[in-house]
Amino acid sequence: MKQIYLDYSATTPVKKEVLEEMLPYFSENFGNPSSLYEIGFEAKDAIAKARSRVAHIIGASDREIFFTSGGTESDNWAIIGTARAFKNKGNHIITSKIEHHAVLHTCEFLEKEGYEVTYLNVDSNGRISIEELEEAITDNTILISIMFANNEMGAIQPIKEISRIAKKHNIVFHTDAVQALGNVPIDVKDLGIDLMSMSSHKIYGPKGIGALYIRKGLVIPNLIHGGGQERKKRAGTENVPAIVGFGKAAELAEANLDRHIKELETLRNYFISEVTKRIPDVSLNGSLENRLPGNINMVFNYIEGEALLLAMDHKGIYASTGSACSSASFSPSHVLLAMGLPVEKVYSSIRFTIGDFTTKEDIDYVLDELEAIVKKLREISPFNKDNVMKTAQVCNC
Amino acid sequence: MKQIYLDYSATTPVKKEVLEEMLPYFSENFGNPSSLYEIGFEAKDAIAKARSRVAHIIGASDREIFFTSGGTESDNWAIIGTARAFKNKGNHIITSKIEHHAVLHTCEFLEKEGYEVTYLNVDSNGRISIEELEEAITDNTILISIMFANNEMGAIQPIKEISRIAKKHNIVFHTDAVQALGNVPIDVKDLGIDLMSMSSHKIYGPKGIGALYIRKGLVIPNLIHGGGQERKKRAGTENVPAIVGFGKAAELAEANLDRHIKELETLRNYFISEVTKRIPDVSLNGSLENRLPGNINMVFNYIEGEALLLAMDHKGIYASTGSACSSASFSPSHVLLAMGLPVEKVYSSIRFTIGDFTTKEDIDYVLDELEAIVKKLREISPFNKDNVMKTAQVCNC
Amino acid sequence: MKMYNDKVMEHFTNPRNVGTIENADAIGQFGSPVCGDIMEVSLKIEDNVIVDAKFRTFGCGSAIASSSVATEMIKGKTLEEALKLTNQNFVDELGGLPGPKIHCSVLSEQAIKLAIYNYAKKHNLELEGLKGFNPDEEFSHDDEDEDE
Amino acid sequence: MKMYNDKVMEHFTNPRNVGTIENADAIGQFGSPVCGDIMEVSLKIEDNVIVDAKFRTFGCGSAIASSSVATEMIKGKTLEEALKLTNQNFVDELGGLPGPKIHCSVLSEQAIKLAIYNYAKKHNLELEGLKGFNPDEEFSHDDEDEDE
Ligand SMILES: Cc1ncc(COP(=O)(O)O)c(C=O)c1O
Ligand SMILES: Cc1ncc(COP(=O)(O)O)c(C=O)c1O
Repeated sequence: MKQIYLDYSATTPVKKEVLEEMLPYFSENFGNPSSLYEIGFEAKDAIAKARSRVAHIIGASDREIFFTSGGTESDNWAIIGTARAFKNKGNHIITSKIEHHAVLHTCEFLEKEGYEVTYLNVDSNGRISIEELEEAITDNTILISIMFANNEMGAIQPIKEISRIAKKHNIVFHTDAVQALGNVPIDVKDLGIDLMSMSSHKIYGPKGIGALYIRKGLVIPNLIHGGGQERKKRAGTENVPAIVGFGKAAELAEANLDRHIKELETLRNYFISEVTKRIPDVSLNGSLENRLPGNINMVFNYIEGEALLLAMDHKGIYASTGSACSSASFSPSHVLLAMGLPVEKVYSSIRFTIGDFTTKEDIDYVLDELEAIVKKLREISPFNKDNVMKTAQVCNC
Repeated sequence: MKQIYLDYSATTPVKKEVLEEMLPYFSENFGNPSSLYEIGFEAKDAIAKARSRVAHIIGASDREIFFTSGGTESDNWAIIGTARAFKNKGNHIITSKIEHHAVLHTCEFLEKEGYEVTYLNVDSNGRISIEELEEAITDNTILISIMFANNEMGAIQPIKEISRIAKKHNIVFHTDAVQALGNVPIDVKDLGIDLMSMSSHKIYGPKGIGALYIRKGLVIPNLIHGGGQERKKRAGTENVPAIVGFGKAAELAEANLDRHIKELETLRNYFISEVTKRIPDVSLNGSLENRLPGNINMVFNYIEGEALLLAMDHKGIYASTGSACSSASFSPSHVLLAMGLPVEKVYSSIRFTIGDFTTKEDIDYVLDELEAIVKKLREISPFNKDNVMKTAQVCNC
Repeated sequence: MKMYNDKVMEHFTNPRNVGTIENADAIGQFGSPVCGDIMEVSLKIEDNVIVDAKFRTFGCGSAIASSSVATEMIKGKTLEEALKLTNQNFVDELGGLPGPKIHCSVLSEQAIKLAIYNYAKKHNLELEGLKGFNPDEEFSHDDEDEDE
Repeated sequence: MKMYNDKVMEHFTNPRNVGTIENADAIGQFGSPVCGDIMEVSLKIEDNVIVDAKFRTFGCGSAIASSSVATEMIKGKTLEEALKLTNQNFVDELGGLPGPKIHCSVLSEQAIKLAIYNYAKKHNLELEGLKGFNPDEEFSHDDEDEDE
């Protein structure tokens, strides 16, 4: 059976070139980079090279890049670190309703510790309002954390305007760029970003490695205490092969960025327009503007997203209902709800995310199967154009 | 030039069988284990199998094993988690002076938050006193964290007696078993351990992955917040290849344990007795009893450890002055100082740790080189049997 | 391991009894507060025996598969017999459902009970199996596997 | 990248001027409070010129290599010339040392200064290069690379 992966926003395969660069560091150049002399120095050099590559793709300097175990840890470190560093200045954090759980649950953890958190609304395109942001600022505000691009429906936020507001009010600005990296041009200096989270496995690098960009001059306390690795900011024996892989993935992402964006956007737009043409009663969540190049998130009215997913899976097509980490939990997407989508449409939404290995043929195959599956599931459904499911019928608990 | 690695306690090479099991999970079965259906389920199965293997080697049940990014994170989580969970019961923690920095610096972090920490002494063999432990307990004591085996000089602590005291006083007992795993038989149930830190790269598995054993029934808050991975206890996309590798490494370690211990002890004892025979004015730090099978930590009087290391490195022999993470910092070992070793002897100590790929021929080569190097460096030194360096000459700052 | 066994997949991809019975004798529609799934069941009843059953379901794979086996199982049963069937019977018939998906089968049990309840009300029937069944009561879900 | 360049390694593995001069005219011993290293230097001095120099060092690779080049460099120099040499000259002569290791070369500078200081004291010499040099003062180490 054909296997078509359309869940690139959940995770990506490690590219051949990336794995090749990693391999020598498992069993041959396995030395601990913190040990003195020869054997450790090879690993140390490899880390330095990877750090430069990651720094380069975002316009940072090497000393501003700190490797972590992934996007989640970076988000935790940035937010908890800033909260602790500025606790004498204030206890108010501004974020949005559509952040990844790595940000939302960290904010909730801080709320239990007495911090106050404002969760900004988003419009029907998933974008925050700069006015609402500025109004939310109080004398106590110490951190604005707004994601660069959303994992579920791909909305890209007005980062430069957000950072302008943050700077104006002298507030630290963190952005979760896990989805944006490699999909949007990023220059942290031009954009005025103070802290930025990144993750390797979303850009064809290995899992279990990420980074936090910390602007030179900004000091936040450590999240993980111990040995003196990462210039004493992140303890733990360095994960050399993974760091090397992340570095290579960043290099490739930088070199391919323009083409990657253009090709994915073309495929994405084709997919969306064909679905709209061939299947009645569908709609795109969010707009085509300011959207990740590979993101497709659509409502297939009258049928349930999970059933649609399962039927696709049965045909070897892998999509998702939203973020991978919540897809096992069956709760309706907090992102789509925040965009004002009625709950029955949220239940009928699914996400396809395309990537560097997606071909036009794949898309055509998926379109055919999708058309057939939607038709079949709609026959099973009690709802249709004349008998629309009412929000009240769904208890959102 | 020959290359002989004698720094297995710093990190180990990934074994061939381990890397082989990992490889398919980078680019083929790369699916996110949290995604629904087929593609994620393969990864999910692989994780479940790895979890069983890690659980099995320590006699735990699968649901008591939580994967982390390494030994350091496990230590942080266990200690900070317990401190937070029991903050209403008390604020006193007992640990020892010879813990790894992942424990010591985490305790220091908690001290800044208002917790009180007792750092137990050790005797000249690096072992704590059970009497001193019991005397240190107050009504406020909520955690005892004592490492299973020391990374610098290999002392194995009386874990069962410690846990007996902890249980008697109803105090949580955490042990950092990063060095013990795969080198000492461990049965968490028999030993009465509540929390135990492990790390894969010390047992021929990949770097960047570890685990925390949390006894069923004990609940500690999360350290890293976000998605629902690891039964909602440790967020972040699962590092599937690394988890698989850790699982395989644990399986191998369990299968080979008896032979591993026997062979390493034989080589270790041969090394120590030959050095003692062939080089005057040397001594072993600690005793041969209750010692990790691969650990050799010796004083080479009158010469400085780092110079000895460098000269060995020049001959392709890789050893270390102690823990990898502090070897770049030139401060005298806190472990050897705590054992009461005079500071000039601390400066003259180096650590050789042997492992599964060390041969008798390696050892013989090292012995010859070591004899020559020590002789040469002693010729350069102003000190000798008749002119011993005085502790007062060394300012330990 | 797969999420669903072959039998579940078979009922999901080829569900039996899809549709609505024209001039049905009883209709029940139940929406699960747990996951937003909705099932509508329509029955043809003769001499207190269910002679035909059809369903339409808005829901996930397990909800659809459960609807399919449930309608199969109640056909030919008396109303009392049908009322004795619990969601566990449907799960067993399917050869099992993954833990967090078991609740989806409750949808079918409830929708069928509701249809029979409506029928009984209309025909003034006293049915043993409806004792204590109050469709206006809040459905409470026993989520044992919350932390999975 | 290696920690040390070839020249450093060469001086470390084949240090020049190891030993003590019998009946030396001047001796200096200095212990670095930073890393516990100790260097002892002995000089043969004729007409205020250093005609021979030997050292013994308890210390790491850079301390030994610095001792070696330092003793090489002062041979043939007048006392005033020798006093003008700083640890940076030794580091330069070695072709550089890694940042956190630069302080090891201070050991040689100080031990040499101390030997000359002892000599000047004994012979009542007033040396320009010893102005402000007070061996009993605490040595303060400028640790710029602390966070590396
Ligand atoms: C926007 C966003 N933030 C954070 C994360 C977490 O990253 P990681 O899985 O590397 O911990 C993800 C993906 O899982 C994400 O999409
Ligand atoms: C005793 C001990 N604890 C903790 C650690 C930290 O483990 P990791 O490097 O996996 O973070 C180490 C090794 O570095 C260790 O030897």
